[in-house]
Amino acid sequence: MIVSELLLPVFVVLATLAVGAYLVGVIDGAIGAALGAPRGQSAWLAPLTQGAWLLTQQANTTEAPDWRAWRLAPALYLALAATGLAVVPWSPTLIPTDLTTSVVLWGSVEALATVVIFLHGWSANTLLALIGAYRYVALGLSYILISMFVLIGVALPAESLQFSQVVASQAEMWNVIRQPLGLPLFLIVGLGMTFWGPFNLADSRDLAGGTASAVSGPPRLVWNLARAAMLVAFSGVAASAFLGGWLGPWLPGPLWMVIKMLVVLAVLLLIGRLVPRVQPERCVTLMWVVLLPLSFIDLIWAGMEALL
Amino acid sequence: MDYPLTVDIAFLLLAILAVVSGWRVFCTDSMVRASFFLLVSFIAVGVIMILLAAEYLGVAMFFMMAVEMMVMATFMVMFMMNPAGLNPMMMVHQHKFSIAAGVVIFVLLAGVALLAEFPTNPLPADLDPVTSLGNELLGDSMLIFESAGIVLLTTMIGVVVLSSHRGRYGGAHEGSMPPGLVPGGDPAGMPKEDEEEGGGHHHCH
Amino acid sequence: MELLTLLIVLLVALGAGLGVQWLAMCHQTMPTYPQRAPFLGGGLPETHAWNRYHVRYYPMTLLLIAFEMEMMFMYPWAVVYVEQGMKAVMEMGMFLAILSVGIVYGWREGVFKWQ
Amino acid sequence: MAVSWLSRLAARARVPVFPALGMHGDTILHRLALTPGIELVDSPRHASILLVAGGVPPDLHEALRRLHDQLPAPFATLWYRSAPLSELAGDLRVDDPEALPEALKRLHRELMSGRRDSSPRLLPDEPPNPWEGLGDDGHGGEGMMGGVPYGRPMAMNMHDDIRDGLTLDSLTVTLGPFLPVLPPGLGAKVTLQGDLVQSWVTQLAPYPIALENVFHEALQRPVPIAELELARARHHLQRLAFSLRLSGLEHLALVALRLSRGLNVESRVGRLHRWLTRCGFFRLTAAGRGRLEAGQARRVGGIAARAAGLEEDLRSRDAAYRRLGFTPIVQRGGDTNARWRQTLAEIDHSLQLACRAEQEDLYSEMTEAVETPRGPWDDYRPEDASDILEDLLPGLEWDEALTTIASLDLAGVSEWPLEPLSETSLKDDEERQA
Repeated sequence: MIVSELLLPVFVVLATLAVGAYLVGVIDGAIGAALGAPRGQSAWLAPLTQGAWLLTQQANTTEAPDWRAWRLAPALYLALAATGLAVVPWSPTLIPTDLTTSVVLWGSVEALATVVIFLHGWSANTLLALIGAYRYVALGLSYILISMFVLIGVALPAESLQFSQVVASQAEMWNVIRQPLGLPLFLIVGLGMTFWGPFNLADSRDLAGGTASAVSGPPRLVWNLARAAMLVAFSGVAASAFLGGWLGPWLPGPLWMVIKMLVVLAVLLLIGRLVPRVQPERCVTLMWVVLLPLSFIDLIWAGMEALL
Repeated sequence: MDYPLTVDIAFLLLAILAVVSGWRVFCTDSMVRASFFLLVSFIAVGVIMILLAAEYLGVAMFFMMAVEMMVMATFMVMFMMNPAGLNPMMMVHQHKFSIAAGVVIFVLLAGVALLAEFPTNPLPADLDPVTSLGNELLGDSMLIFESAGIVLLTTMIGVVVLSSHRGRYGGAHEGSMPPGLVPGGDPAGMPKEDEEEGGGHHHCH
Repeated sequence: MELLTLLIVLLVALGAGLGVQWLAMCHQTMPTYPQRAPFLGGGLPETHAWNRYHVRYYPMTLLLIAFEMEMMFMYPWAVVYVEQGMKAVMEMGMFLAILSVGIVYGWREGVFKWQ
Repeated sequence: MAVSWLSRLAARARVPVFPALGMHGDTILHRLALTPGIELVDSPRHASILLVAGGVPPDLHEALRRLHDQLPAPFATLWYRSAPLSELAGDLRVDDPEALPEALKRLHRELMSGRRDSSPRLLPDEPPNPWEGLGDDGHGGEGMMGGVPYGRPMAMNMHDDIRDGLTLDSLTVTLGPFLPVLPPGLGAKVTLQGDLVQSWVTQLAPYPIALENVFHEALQRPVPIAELELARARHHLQRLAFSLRLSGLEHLALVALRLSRGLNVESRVGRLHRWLTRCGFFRLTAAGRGRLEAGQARRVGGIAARAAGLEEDLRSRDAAYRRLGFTPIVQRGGDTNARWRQTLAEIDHSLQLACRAEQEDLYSEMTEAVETPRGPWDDYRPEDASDILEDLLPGLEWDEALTTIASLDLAGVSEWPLEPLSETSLKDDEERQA
């Protein structure tokens, strides 16, 4: 009883987080190599060697950082990723945290991520990290509304705020077909909350690494790990909300989830490499003026569809 | 009422966390830390709400407060001197008055908690708080709900009017002049006399 | 039980994140002052970076708070939407229309541009 | 045991290299970017090797020492065609571009296995201002904003804001000369309010750029137009690659670099241009900012001038070019966007000219002046124009400011031609590594 209800879910979540974060590194490396990055060692080994190097490197500090916040921020970001992944259902029976409001809980993970990323840049007390932190706030406060609209859209046909119900409601047709605007918009949210690719405003190259520009060694390792873990958590949520979660023929439910998560991850990482970084001011305008109205349309579409 | 002992323990720990982080808000020097201590306090209260079976309100509390405290932090940093508290400072004023007020309010609230007779009104087992909240919004409270919409619209417009420096056609210091109907022409939609007196000025920049 | 699972997952992740940082750093000496100076490509700052930071998008944040407040009503609404049918459509349509006016007005006044 | 296992794994990692560029050091970066097993990083905190490429003028040695000390241990310094600082005289120096990647990897392996000690710190371990035990609370601060808490004063309100009139604190910093997102050698004193550049004073002009020898020869005697045009296209492609990397399009930057390395008259940039348009580079990243006035554009010359609508190109005075039907391409607008469109159009144009010139075996005929990729070289070499940044950048957000700088070719032209790298083809390089 305690094994099936407590230990198994905890193990599933943590193992997915660890393996998933590693796979993010592998897939990203493979995509990079396919797009023409110089081929060095195998993509399977690269994340491990990079991690090992970071573990042996000295952890840098700045002149007067906010110590506690600086060290807490990467760990908190990792904890948020774990929380996010915990609400993802793996099968009708294996659901780590089946709260009746798990959709809203995921929303609050998104909101708290903004706080944590801001804190990471703020507490270093250096110029480039500070700019990165404030840029991220602009982005984080812009994507949150889009995410709310899109997720409310998937809650409509499910008549529930529970991810397990959302998945169950897709038995006839997946939301990705039923609400065609939903998944693209949600993927943009995902790139935003992990500040990946086009929305890498926080840790961008023009800021010499932004919020991570002053960290090195183990804190940087945890930060990179947490970012990858957040991508994994996000792909889990996206797979449950739009791709029918555990539903699928022949294979067992959890396996379907793994396949769908990998697909979402690959798409996210591909977009991350193909699209240039958006200028912060353009990004905010884009979010509010183009994507927010689109998410309105998505909600109206979902509403019409649910009533018919 | 039967619930496991762990709930009691959790409640106590969370209550202590809420109070302690609430207290830390006033003795930290950094505006950012103060904002996020307040956030921690609210999160602790949110978890207590979840324990009280108000699941939606609890989770909504995390959500709302995360955004709100983030915005508050950016504004506090903008407008307070020494925002990171590099030099220690005292953020509390009117000590005697505030201590007295705090004690009085605590006594009053504690009195209510201890002395009031709470009705024993057990919830039906199949009650779904979120659904009943939704039905309430579409039932008796609809008028309140819609007026809240109007109030929020007023808030938004107020916010834009008060804080936006930039007008429809550029910064306020440039007079936010509309562009001409032909390139380089006089501002469109202006009364005649304005055009004469402002025209030359407009061409300067 | 669900909350307990969540709590354990959260604590383990947090602990692992802190532990990795702490383990590696507990026997490390403090970096020198020149190493700790902010990286500016060989340049130097005159002051601490913490300042009254001029956030350029502040009207947007205020607009967001107003909007988000209202969005929280939408979650319970979504749950009863199918049950209530057209009534829910009308109510929320009206509510959203009112608030869209706010966004359109803000956009017209250039709120989403850097101030 | 566990530690040795960890360091053996770490030794196999891609070597994170932070480049500090001296004179003409950027050419080696184009090569390193395409070398497997080497990673060029943006911040010295992310590096295990500091690569000083090219001679660093003595007045920048102090900045180089500061940069050197900012790498976290364990790290090493490698000097490529550059004399080590006197304190580091024993450091490894490599002059052969062929041997550089292997030297970098060996250095990293030695560091990880502990066979080489971390480079010593050069500057004394002292805070910028003494603070310990001083001030009201022993941390150097006085009162609300005064003193030097933890060694530095606090940012104070010095400047009125240029946009919305809210006067909050401004930050003044000196940037460069080794900031990898700026042109090599450029140093500036910058005041920021929020992320907005409030004022920009160029303190160190970027290093003069070395052009390929063919441009120098063109002033002495007629040279094949095909060669001239290919060299021009190469220069622009390398600039484009820098900007693409800055905007997060690593793979397209590599495409541009590969194109520039194997450039011949058959090469075309149409595909690169299409990719750039499709991925939204022109709309999302290089959106119209940093607009040059006609006077500024004329001063910068070259692409910047033609992107601003000035039809100035010395090539149209050359009879041989006229025979090829050359007319300068111009854009309107003169902003970042127009400059990149102009660059791509000119690369394409150069390649077409080169193709036709090779068929007809045409030589340039005018030797008193030549249009270099940097601008017209008639009586004078194109001069450094980095002081126009002082008028151009204030009011721009950080990202906009940097994309603007990247789109401008501001450095003067060096009197020495580019030293040709011994050109083994790129294919060999990559095959050998694999």
